[in-house]
This record gives sequence, C-alpha cells and structure tokens, in this order.
Amino acid sequence: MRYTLILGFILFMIGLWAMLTRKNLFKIVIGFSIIDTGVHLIIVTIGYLSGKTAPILDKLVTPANAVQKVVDPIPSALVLTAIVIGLAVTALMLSYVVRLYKRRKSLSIEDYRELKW
Amino acid sequence: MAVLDILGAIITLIGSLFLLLGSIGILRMPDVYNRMQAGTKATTLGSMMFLLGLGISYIECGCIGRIVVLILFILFTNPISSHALARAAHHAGIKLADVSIRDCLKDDEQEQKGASV
Amino acid sequence: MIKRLLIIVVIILLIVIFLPFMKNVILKDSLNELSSGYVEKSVSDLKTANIVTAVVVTFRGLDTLGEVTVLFIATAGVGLLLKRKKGEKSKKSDKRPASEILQTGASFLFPLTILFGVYIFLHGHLTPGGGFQGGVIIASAFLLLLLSNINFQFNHTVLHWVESLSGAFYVLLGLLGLILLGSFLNPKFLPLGTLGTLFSAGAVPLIYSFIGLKVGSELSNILDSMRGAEE
Amino acid sequence: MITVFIIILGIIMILAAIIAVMSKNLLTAIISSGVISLLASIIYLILSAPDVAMTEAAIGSGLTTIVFLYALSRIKKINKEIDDD
Repeated sequence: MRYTLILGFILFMIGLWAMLTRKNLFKIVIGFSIIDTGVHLIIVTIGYLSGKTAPILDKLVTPANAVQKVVDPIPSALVLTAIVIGLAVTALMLSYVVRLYKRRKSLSIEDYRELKW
Repeated sequence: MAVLDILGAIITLIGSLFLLLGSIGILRMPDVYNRMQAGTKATTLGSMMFLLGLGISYIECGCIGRIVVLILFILFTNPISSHALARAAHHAGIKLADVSIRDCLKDDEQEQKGASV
Repeated sequence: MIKRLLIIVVIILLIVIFLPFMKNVILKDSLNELSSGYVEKSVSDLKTANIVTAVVVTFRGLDTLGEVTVLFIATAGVGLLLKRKKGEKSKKSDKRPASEILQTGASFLFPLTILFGVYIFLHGHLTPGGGFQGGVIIASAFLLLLLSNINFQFNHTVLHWVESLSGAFYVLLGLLGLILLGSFLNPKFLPLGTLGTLFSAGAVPLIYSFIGLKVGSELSNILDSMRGAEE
Repeated sequence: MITVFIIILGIIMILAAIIAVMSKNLLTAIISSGVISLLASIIYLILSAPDVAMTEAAIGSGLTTIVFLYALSRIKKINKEIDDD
C-alpha cells in the first residue's frame, strides 16, 4: 500500500502549491481542502495492515481472534473527527471570503495588502 | 444452493449489461437530455438487478431485506434527481439536438407566461 | 520574480525533506501494544462490536469532546460572520420554485432520510457508522428541504435547543461516569449486555446519539448560514 | 489486481487535483475538488476503514461541495446587487 502513501504526498504537494501560487481566494480554500484529503490518506495508510479486515466484529472476526485479524482502529478514529472539523473550518474560511468580498468587491488576494511588507 | 447461485449470477450479469448499455448511451447520444435519459433509465434498472442478484446469491447472510430497501430507495431517488437535472439544464438554456422535433416544457412555460400576463 | 523563486525553493525543499521519510516508512504487519490493548479492552470490557466507536467514544472520549467544541466554535464563527444586519433587507429572490415532482419527492424523502440518520447513529456500536456519519446524514436531509423549497425557513429556536441540550447531555453523561465510576466518560454505569445486540455496550449508544444530534444540528446551522436568509 | 485499481484511481485523483487548481472556471474547480474526495472514499474502503469511507463520502463530496457552491452563489448575488445599484 505504498502507492496510497505516495498519492497522499502528491496531493499534499499539489494543495500546498495551489495555496502558495494562486491569486484567487477560492482557489486557496480549494488547495486547503486538497491538503486535507492528502493528510487523511497518509494517516489511514499508516494504520493499514496488509491482509487484515475492518475493525468490526462479525462472523469471521470473533472476540477470540480479533487482535490477529483487524487493522489499527486509532488512525480511523482520528481521521473520522478530522474530516468533520475539516468541513467546519472550510465553511469558516469561505464565510471569511464572502465577508471580504462584500467589503472590497474583489476575489484576488493581491488587493488585500494591509499586512503586506 | 447451487441453483440460487447460478440464478443470482445470471441476474447480476443482466444488470451489469444494462449498466454497460447505459454508459455506451451516455457516450453516443447527441444531446444532454438524451444522455440523461440513457444514464437514468438504464442505470436504474441495471443497479436494481445488480443488487437483487447479489442478494440472491448471498442469501445466507440475511441481507435481502436491506437490499429491498436499497432498491426502493434507488427507484425513488434516481428519477427525481434526473428530473431536477434536466429541468435545470433546460432553464440554463442548453439547446436540444438538431434532430429533435418537440419541446413540450418550452410550450408549457410560454402558455403559463401568456396566462399570467 | 523573487517570490516565485522562493515558492519553488520551498516546495523542492519540502519534497527533499519528506521523500526519504516516505521511502523509509515501515508499514507494520501487526498491531502495536496500544492498539491491541484497545481492541482487547473494547471486546472484553465494553462489548462494542465496532472498535472504532469504542475508541472515539470512550478511550479517546476527551478528544471527541474537544472536537465537538471546535465544531461549535466554527459554527458560531460562520453565523457571526454571515449575519445579516437589521436594516439590510435582501431583495425578493427571482429564483423560480422547484417543480411539483421535486417538492413532493423531497417531502416524502425527508422523514426517510432522518430515519436513516437515526438508524446509523443508534447502530454505531454494531455496524460501521456512528454519531458523526448519522449527524451528516441528518444535515443532508435538511439540505434536501433547503434546496427543494426556496421559501423554507429553519425554526431556529428548536435548532438551538436541540444543539444546546444534546451538548449538555453529552457532558452530563460524562460527569455521571465520573461520579459513579470515577473516570470521565466511562460508559459502564449502564448494564453491558451481550455483544452484538442493540442494547449493549453500556452508555455508548446513548453518548453517540447525543453526539449525532449535536453534529447534525450544527451542520444544518452552517448550511443555513451559508445559504443566507431570504426574507 | 487491487494495486492496479489503486494506481488508476490515484492517477484520476491527481488529474482532478490539477484541474481543480489550474482551471479558470470556479465551478469546474469546485466540482473536481469534490471528485477527489469521492475517489478518496473508495480508497479508504480498500484500506479497510469503512467508517472513514462513509464520512468522507458524505462530507467531502456532499456537504463541502454544497458549502462551496453556496459561497459562490452568494458572491454572484453581491455582484448582482452592485450592478442593480
């Protein structure tokens, strides 16, 4: 599963590049959400153990052999909460974008130069 | 058991055939509305038969009730969503193909406009 | 020009730093001590069939509490930023109403979707799913109403009460564990039952239901604020 | 077999990410960033994390796209109000 690790890394780099080079505020937020997906992919991959099943007990995974049969549940649990937070943070960023647009009527980051040095 | 297995496999095969025909239709049809029709009618029937075949071949897992609920859900949501998409496309002013001869929605809208004015 | 060069240098530097890490990361083939401890404990002590639920609700319960707090703060921020001022009335929207088929279908699907969300978070300790997924499904049910009916208004009083009460009950259940058993968010004060039935795993389904209600109402709130009130 | 599937999914995801970053049309960019999340949820399913797959499919491709679209429509509405005044 090294491929998903590399995939997550490439997505992270594309998102970072978008955040650094794009001028449009929307594109910056999209870059942020791509970074989010990449990081989640990497964390889930680190918890994966090849040839094992999901951490849910059923007919095949009995309480006796659960430890030998399941993948790591902790990264799944962490990513679960991280995805929900990601949505809330994206919504917060977008509401800032709407608010800035109402004030200055521009989506380009170059028009906001108060803190530029 | 073997009879049920073969029956389920045949139904799944027919369902996937419908899905294949639907995707060919999406590629070959001349305009948005015809494509949408191919992508809705064929895939609704196709995915219903696919799920039904799966439920028949794995009848011992006892998930046939859930599959019936899923089939009802697909039967209900797929046409509605396709209808909303087609209506939005018509409102956005996407032209019909040159070979088509009737546009009833346009006639209806003009009639309503005439009635209200 | 200098800025562009700087960006390229930063990206290349990051790739140079992280690529060896990506190459040398050791993908393990057995659980480490902490994870196997969690798996054993959740099967023997808590009787939850879904181990991820046990980790989210109990073993990492404080993380979840913090996460719900972050969600609440973000929702409050969105509502505050997009608040419409008193005098500022929006014009009558010129959107045309949705068609008859869509409205009827949406009003028929809405209760079914809510039911599905409740099913997901009540069965969070047995099957994949839980409070977060169920809450998202409830929010998408409200989204269906928002999209199909342009004049739809949320009843904000009910929404705020559901949100605050579910958050308060979540903390109260945690405190109950602290008082009765001596540790915060300990769900074992209810009978554990047998593995694999609906009434099992102590208070885990109850806690997850409150998380689900809170997440659902908060996400619906975010959607409503992002849409903007049509007066 | 599963490796080939993951590689194909990964190539589509990277293409979608590049389209999302480079496209001049904001609507295209938003939709392709939703496609990335949808394909990521399939990969989570292959990595045997069904809980994460459910959450990502519902949030990443559903609600996040909707939130982006609402923000875009609000910006268009502000534009229209300026034009009217």
